[in-house]
Amino acid sequence: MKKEILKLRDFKVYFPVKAGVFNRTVGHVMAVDGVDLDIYRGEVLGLAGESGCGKTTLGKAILRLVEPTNGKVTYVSKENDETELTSLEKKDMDPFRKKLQIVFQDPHSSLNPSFTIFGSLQDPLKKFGVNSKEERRKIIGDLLEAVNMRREYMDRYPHEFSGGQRQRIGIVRALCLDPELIVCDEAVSALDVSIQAQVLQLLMQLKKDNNLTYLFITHDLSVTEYLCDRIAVMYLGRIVELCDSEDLYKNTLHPYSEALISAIPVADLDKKTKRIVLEGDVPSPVNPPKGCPFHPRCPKAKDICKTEVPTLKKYSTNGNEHYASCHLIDLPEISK
Amino acid sequence: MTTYIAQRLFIFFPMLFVISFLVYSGLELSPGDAVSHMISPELASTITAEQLDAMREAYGLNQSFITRYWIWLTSMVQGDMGYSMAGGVAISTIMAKTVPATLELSLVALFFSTILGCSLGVISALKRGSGTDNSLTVAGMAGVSIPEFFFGLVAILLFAIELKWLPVGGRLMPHYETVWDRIPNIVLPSLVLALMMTAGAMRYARSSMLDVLAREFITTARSKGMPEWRVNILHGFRVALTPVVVLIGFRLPLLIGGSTIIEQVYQWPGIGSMFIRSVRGSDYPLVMTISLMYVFVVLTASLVIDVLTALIDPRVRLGKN
Amino acid sequence: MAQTSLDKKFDQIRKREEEKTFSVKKRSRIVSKFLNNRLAVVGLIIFTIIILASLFAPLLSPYDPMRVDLRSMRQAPSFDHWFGTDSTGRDVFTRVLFGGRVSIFIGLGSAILSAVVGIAVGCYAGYKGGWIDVIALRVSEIFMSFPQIILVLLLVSITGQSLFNLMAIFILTGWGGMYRLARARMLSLREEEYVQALRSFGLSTFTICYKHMLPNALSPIMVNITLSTAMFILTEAGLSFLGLGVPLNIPTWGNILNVAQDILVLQNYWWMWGPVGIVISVFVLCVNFIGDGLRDSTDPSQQG
Amino acid sequence: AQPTNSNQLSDPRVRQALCMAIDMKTIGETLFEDQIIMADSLLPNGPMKSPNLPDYSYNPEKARQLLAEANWDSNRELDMVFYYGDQLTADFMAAIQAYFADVGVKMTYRLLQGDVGAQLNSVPDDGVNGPAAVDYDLGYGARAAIAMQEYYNTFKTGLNPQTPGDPKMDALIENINSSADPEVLKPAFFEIQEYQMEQVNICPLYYQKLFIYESNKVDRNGGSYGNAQYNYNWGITDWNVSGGTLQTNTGPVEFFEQPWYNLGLWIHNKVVFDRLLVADGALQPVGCSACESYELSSDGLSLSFKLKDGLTFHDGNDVTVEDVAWSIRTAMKAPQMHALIGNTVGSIKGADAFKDGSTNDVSGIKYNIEDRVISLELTKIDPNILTTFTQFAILPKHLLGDVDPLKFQQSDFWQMPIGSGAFKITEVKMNDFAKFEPFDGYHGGKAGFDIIAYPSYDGDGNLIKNAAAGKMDYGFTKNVADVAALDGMDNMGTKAVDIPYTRMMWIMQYPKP
Amino acid sequence: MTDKNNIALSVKNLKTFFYTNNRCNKAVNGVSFDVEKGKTLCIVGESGCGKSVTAATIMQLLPTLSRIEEGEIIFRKDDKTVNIEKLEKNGKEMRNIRGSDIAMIFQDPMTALNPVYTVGFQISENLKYHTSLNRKEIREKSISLLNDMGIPLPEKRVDEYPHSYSGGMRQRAMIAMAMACNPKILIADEPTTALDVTIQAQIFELMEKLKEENDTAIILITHDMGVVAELADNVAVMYMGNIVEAGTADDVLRRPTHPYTKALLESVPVLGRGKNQDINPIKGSTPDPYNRPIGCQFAPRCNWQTESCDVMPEIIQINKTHEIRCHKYEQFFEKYNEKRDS
Ligand SMILES: Nc1ncnc2c1ncn2[C@@H]1O[C@H](COP(=O)(O)OP(=O)(O)OP(=O)(O)O)[C@@H](O)[C@H]1O
Ligand SMILES: Nc1ncnc2c1ncn2[C@@H]1O[C@H](COP(=O)(O)OP(=O)(O)OP(=O)(O)O)[C@@H](O)[C@H]1O
Ligand SMILES: [Mg+2]
Ligand SMILES: [Mg+2]
Repeated sequence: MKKEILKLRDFKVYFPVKAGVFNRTVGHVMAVDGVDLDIYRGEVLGLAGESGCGKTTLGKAILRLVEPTNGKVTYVSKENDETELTSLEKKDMDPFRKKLQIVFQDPHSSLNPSFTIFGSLQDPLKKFGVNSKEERRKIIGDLLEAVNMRREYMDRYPHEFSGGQRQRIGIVRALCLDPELIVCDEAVSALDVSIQAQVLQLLMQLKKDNNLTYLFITHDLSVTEYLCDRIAVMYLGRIVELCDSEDLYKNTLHPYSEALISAIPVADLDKKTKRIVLEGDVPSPVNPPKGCPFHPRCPKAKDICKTEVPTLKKYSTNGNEHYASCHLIDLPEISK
Repeated sequence: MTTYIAQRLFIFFPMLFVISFLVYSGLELSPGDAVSHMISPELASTITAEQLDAMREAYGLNQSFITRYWIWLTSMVQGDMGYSMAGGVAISTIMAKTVPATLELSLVALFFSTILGCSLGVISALKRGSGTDNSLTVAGMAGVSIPEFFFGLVAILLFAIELKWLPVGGRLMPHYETVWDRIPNIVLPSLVLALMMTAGAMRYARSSMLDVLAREFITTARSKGMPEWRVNILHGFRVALTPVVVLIGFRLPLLIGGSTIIEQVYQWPGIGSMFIRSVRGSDYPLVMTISLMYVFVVLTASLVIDVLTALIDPRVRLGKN
Repeated sequence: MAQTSLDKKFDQIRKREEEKTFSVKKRSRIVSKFLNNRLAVVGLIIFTIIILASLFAPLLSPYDPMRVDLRSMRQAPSFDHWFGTDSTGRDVFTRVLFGGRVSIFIGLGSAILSAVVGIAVGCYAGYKGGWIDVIALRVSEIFMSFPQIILVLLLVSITGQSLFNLMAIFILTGWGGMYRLARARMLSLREEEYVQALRSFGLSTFTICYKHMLPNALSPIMVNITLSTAMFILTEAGLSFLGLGVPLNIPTWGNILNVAQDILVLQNYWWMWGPVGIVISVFVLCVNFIGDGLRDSTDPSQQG
Repeated sequence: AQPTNSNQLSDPRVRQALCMAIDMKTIGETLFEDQIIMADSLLPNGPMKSPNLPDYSYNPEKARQLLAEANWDSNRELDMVFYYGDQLTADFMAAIQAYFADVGVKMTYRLLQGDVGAQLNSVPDDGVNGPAAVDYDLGYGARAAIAMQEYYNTFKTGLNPQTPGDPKMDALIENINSSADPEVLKPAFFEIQEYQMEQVNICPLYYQKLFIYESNKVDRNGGSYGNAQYNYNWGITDWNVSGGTLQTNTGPVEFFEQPWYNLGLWIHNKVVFDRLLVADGALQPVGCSACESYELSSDGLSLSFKLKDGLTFHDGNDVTVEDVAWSIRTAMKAPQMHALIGNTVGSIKGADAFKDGSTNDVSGIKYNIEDRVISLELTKIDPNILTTFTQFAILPKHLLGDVDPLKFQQSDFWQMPIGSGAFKITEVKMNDFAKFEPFDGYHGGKAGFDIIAYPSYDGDGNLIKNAAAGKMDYGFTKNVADVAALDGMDNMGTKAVDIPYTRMMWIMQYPKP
Repeated sequence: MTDKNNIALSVKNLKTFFYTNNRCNKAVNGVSFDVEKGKTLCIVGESGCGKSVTAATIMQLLPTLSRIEEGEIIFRKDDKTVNIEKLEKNGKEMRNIRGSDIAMIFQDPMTALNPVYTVGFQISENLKYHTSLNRKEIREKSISLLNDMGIPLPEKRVDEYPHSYSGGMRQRAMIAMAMACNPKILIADEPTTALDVTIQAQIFELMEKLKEENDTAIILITHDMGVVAELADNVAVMYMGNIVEAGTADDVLRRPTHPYTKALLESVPVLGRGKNQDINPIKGSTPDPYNRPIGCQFAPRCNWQTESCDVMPEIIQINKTHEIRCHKYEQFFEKYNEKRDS
């Protein structure tokens, strides 16, 4: 039985673009532009898309590291209590911060170079009531061991660690307050391929051990496919396709997803497919194209695509729910 | 670009206003007033209180602070800088005499220090780690470490008094007709000033050049088979120039301020020595005008720098900001 | 190809590497880089010597810096008076030592205090942004709209001369640069992911910015403190030249060097200005070397 | 003796002790290189000097003893101020500090900056009980005078910033101003000197000499040496200057100072303007300059001048008695005015009414343009009236007549003034130099050289720098450090002139504010 | 088939060491390979294994504190051979080769273009130095190059500055610059790592087109096995300064014979294999370059490590095209094939 942990409704994050003599806001970067998304407890939800499509912003805005412009984020607790996070005062967020955590991309900037690992990690614990130093050391030590590192490493400085180790420490930090949902923002993208696999396995292990839910942000669809239960594909701040990870590859509905999949080089000579080469670049999120945001690059675009904005509709493939927003899908829409 | 300039101008004037008010209030707090200062200490006891009061009235010093500030401000806005209190000379006259002197000195020094600084800096960067680099660094560092008045005085002792190659100071002499006549007078002060500035320009040019030389496009240029000079100058220095120009721009006000002491050492009749005199004499109108002029120059210089940077660097010129 | 000196060095290193005889020192990269910078080390040594000499001045010299002995004025250096005596017969060596105390105190003290002010404001404003930042930025702009010496002169004329006033003025004119530096560092650190992580725990602004971010902003500030120290010492000397520095009854390097204004002294009594001039210059030079060394060793983009 | 108020410095014993603590003799021989004269009172040495002055020469034992008697608080730190920025003064202060320390008196010193006048000379509202209007304890300064009375007049009740009013002093001051006859005044001066030195309300330190330096290009042809800060007959038109250019100091900085304030300080005061009378090197009036003749009535209350014929200003306009009369009238109102002139013009009949604006004319000034005669009537005796007219510059009414006397100095005229003296100004680069050329129309003959004046003055380092570089031929300085430097140069020589110029230490006797 | 005449460049036992911080880093430690005309050689390996240094060595673009220690770089041009390592670093001969015979493009097109010159200027520089075209012809050629690269409105774009180009366009401009003088060899150092996959696809399309049209040999440096599979004719797998396995794409991808290659292939998920694919991470991490293992560099992370691995294995030629550096390859090969067969 699938239960939501987080519900996003009409979620928008705009960044003002300032210009002119008085530094007035002349427009907005529509980084996230109307996202409806349910994240289910215990799943791994992949969020894929090209650079700049708003993945990171979405992830951060859920944690309110960036203030969302519009929309609601509702947290559903294990006991099914719903709390709307977006309307909370900053200080009332604290109990929920424990439940939502984030792992970042860059193993170099994700640790404070001036502090030992323990020094970096102890403050959050302190804040959330772990008052004795012994206890804090124990928690951190246990977690380090959980990510296959030595307990003693907590007294070392970040520069003594390799990229993969740092990333594990980043995971320890996310885990230290026993969260329910972790946003992994390109958590493995900066790692060498040989290390990447270690971290991926670690993440899966931890998920099992701790009943975690992941929002797994990446631009690498092969990783998403391997790791995730469901995948959401974003383009210019919107979700264009959302479905079970197997279905995305096997029953691709959106032309963008199709192109994306075909563009990914596969290390398997037997699986060589013809690339679909998209014309041009991703348009600017300040002035997204009218109609379907993807239409200028879409090889299949029709006239309707230039004028009408498609909405995310529900279809069914392989017996699973499959959402996509495209005018050109000839499957029957399933009403809610 | 234009909006950017407009934006800067939009801050510019309120800034001038606030600064003028602060300076005016500050001067108000300092002891005494212009009138009591006009009286030389040795004769002061011979002036009666009535005479002082009459003078205060004549200069409008008996009005309230705000009124005086307002009068000063309005006439300033109308382009009337008012009169120096000490001698009653129109401030515009004083400025007309002193500003060119300082500009002359500063610009010559700026010119030399920039040329020298940039070229030595570039050489130093290209020969990084070599003996040349090290000795240039040490020499440059020494240049900024000697108190400038001390340097100036020793230079006078050496070149003007012992060797008698150059005049001890001053800017003009009655028989000076051509520009050539004036060169001996400017040599020492501008050189001393320039040498002190060179070090800064040099270090900056060096590190900027090193920065640029480590950038990938330098490798690109090499990979195209360009000769070294072209790589270093056309690709390297051209890009390194942007921050150096910024530096020079920031130096200009520094230089104008920094020439104060050198002006004093070399009896150079510039704005710096005038400023010291007016500060010592609590000559409010003059202090106000000169300090605002300094502020104006600094603010304008940074504006000009931004424009210049934009001209040199197309990223800024065409980019939004 | 000809064997260049670089090649020889390479061969040496390679030999060491292959024989595994290189010394692996367990020192932080910054420290070892600094120690590799010969100028900076020499600077640090002389700097320390001068500071210690000033601190222990009473032990090093039997004279009182204020003790006037008119009958033995303007004596050339001798065994009794290493740097000779000045126009009132005071021992120049002693005065240089005692003057160092005040000058260094002013220079270093003002630099550190202005850094403290600049950091306190800059860290918060840089991290938090908002109106505090706008105000602080404008105020610092006001201070930075003046050429430094001009502002100092203006303020000296307003507040009058005293050691305390001078330091206050130096702090007032110096905090702006530090503030901007701290702010700029904070602006870039703010985007670092570890800061975001701390924010995601909802830690207080103070903890994040003063405890976690500040240590990472310190190295450019340290560099700036050394450079400001050098600048303040020179400014103090320049002000005494203009007669606007520390009151004359307190010996400072600037006040002592000021005798060089008198051409007679400049021409005939070199010991009255030469040693102190050299000591100021060398001290400032050393401070600059240290600053440069710190800059190079903390700059991650430079290697060598 | 007892302190008269809460300030211990009001105790005469303390003041005596301070005076005796300083070894001026040693200081004179060392710091001042024997170029000063020990002072025993305010008044310079001369016929007016009393023979019975108390001896305050160096005596540390006595000083300690007096301080002990007066219960001197050895924790008190005296604050000494001074306004000379030269190194010698700073050294002198350091020496005094050391001597004071020797007798157990702490003292610090500071150079006054900014508005010196206000910080030094503000007079308390209550001229008897204070408190003081300024915050120092001791002050180092000088009094120069051309008239002997000037030394004492400021000790009148309510006029002195340091000394509380004293009826006896007031009476003594009255006495020294009561006559123009030196013989009559002599006992009065003796008395006031002795009284003041008993009270030690100032501590005289030394008499300043003036030093005139000349380069070997200058031949003065026997011209006399005198106090170059005033005007006297120095016969400049007869000098020979090889090369034809005389370089000197005291040139203008931003403007030419009007000549009624620092009477002869600036070079232009001496050479550009003419006076009615002329003084000798000792500043005694010795005869006519611009006047053909003059007559002082025997009661000293009326004075008349007849101008020479054919005098012109440098611009060609005639010098008339109207210019003289206008100059005197303007001097009544102009604020920056030397006391000597102020006293004289203030004694003219109708001056008060003219000053307060109730009349437009001064009844005591009568003149006739055709006859070139002007006569002045005084309300009271001015002992120095003739001296005044040896110093009082005649200014051109046709150029300055419209200027508000209160803003006299503000006029554009002072950028390049015009007078009727021996030299006219031909080129001015403010702050660089001013050039003077001989004036054809001068009644005393035409000089054979130009003058170039640089803006340097005694006590600034530029004087010596310029001299060393051959940029100075003639000028004066009061700084003994300069003398040593100048004498050390091959091409320069100096001559010391005794001048009435007393350096002293003021002692604040009012209670602290 | 490797035919002597078809080889554009051969590198033999190349060693390039770095001498920074008073330490010696054997960044490239005995690398040999041949580049064939009109073929793509992919050099693949993890970060820091020496790919870029190899490329820089071929171009003689090494920084000051580094040196070619040993080995040969033989460039064949119209029957003549040039030993590049013998040429003076920035001498005339080397410069004549750079940009005209061997051209290079870099990973980050943002930083590889000089921001203060127009794209046209930067392309024309190349033509100016290596051809005898006059100004007008140079400009026409620049425009036509941009046009070939698929940049819209080349007449206008040629006068624009790099910052007004998007990332993909910049990389095209870089390629235009590199291709300006029809080089025999194009070295592409991770040309698409900084770009999005959709843009990467565009660039690959372009590179394949150019290769076919001009018969250019391409050395493509990458760390992505997927890219290898897409583009490579020949592959060299590098690890810590050595080539551990080399051969045709078929050899290496279908029959990986070195434990490292195999592990690398198994450690990344492959798109389309779904959730149930096996991925096996390689244990440990790449060693510190200053503290390298003594013998086989991969030994400490290798499941097949034995004592013999303390000696650096020699290159073993398995067949004409396929060679590896491993002591245990026979056992490994057997086991692997067993698994395959079963
Ligand atoms: N603080 C900000 N201010 C203004 N614009 C921003 C800000 N943060 C992000 N953006 C813009 O919002 C858009 C989405 O950015 P975001 O970082 O979410 O993309 P992303 O999908 O995570 O990309 P990447 O794969 O490169 O990490 C981009 O156009 C970016 O320029
Ligand atoms: N300029 C340099 N100075 C010092 N060492 C260097 C320099 N460039 C590379 N190295 C060293 O040489 C080794 C190989 O680096 P190289 O850049 O060739 O790796 P790479 O395979 O290109 O890695 P990446 O995939 O990260 O680009 C590394 O250990 C690196 O530290
Ligand atoms: Mg992102
Ligand atoms: Mg690389």
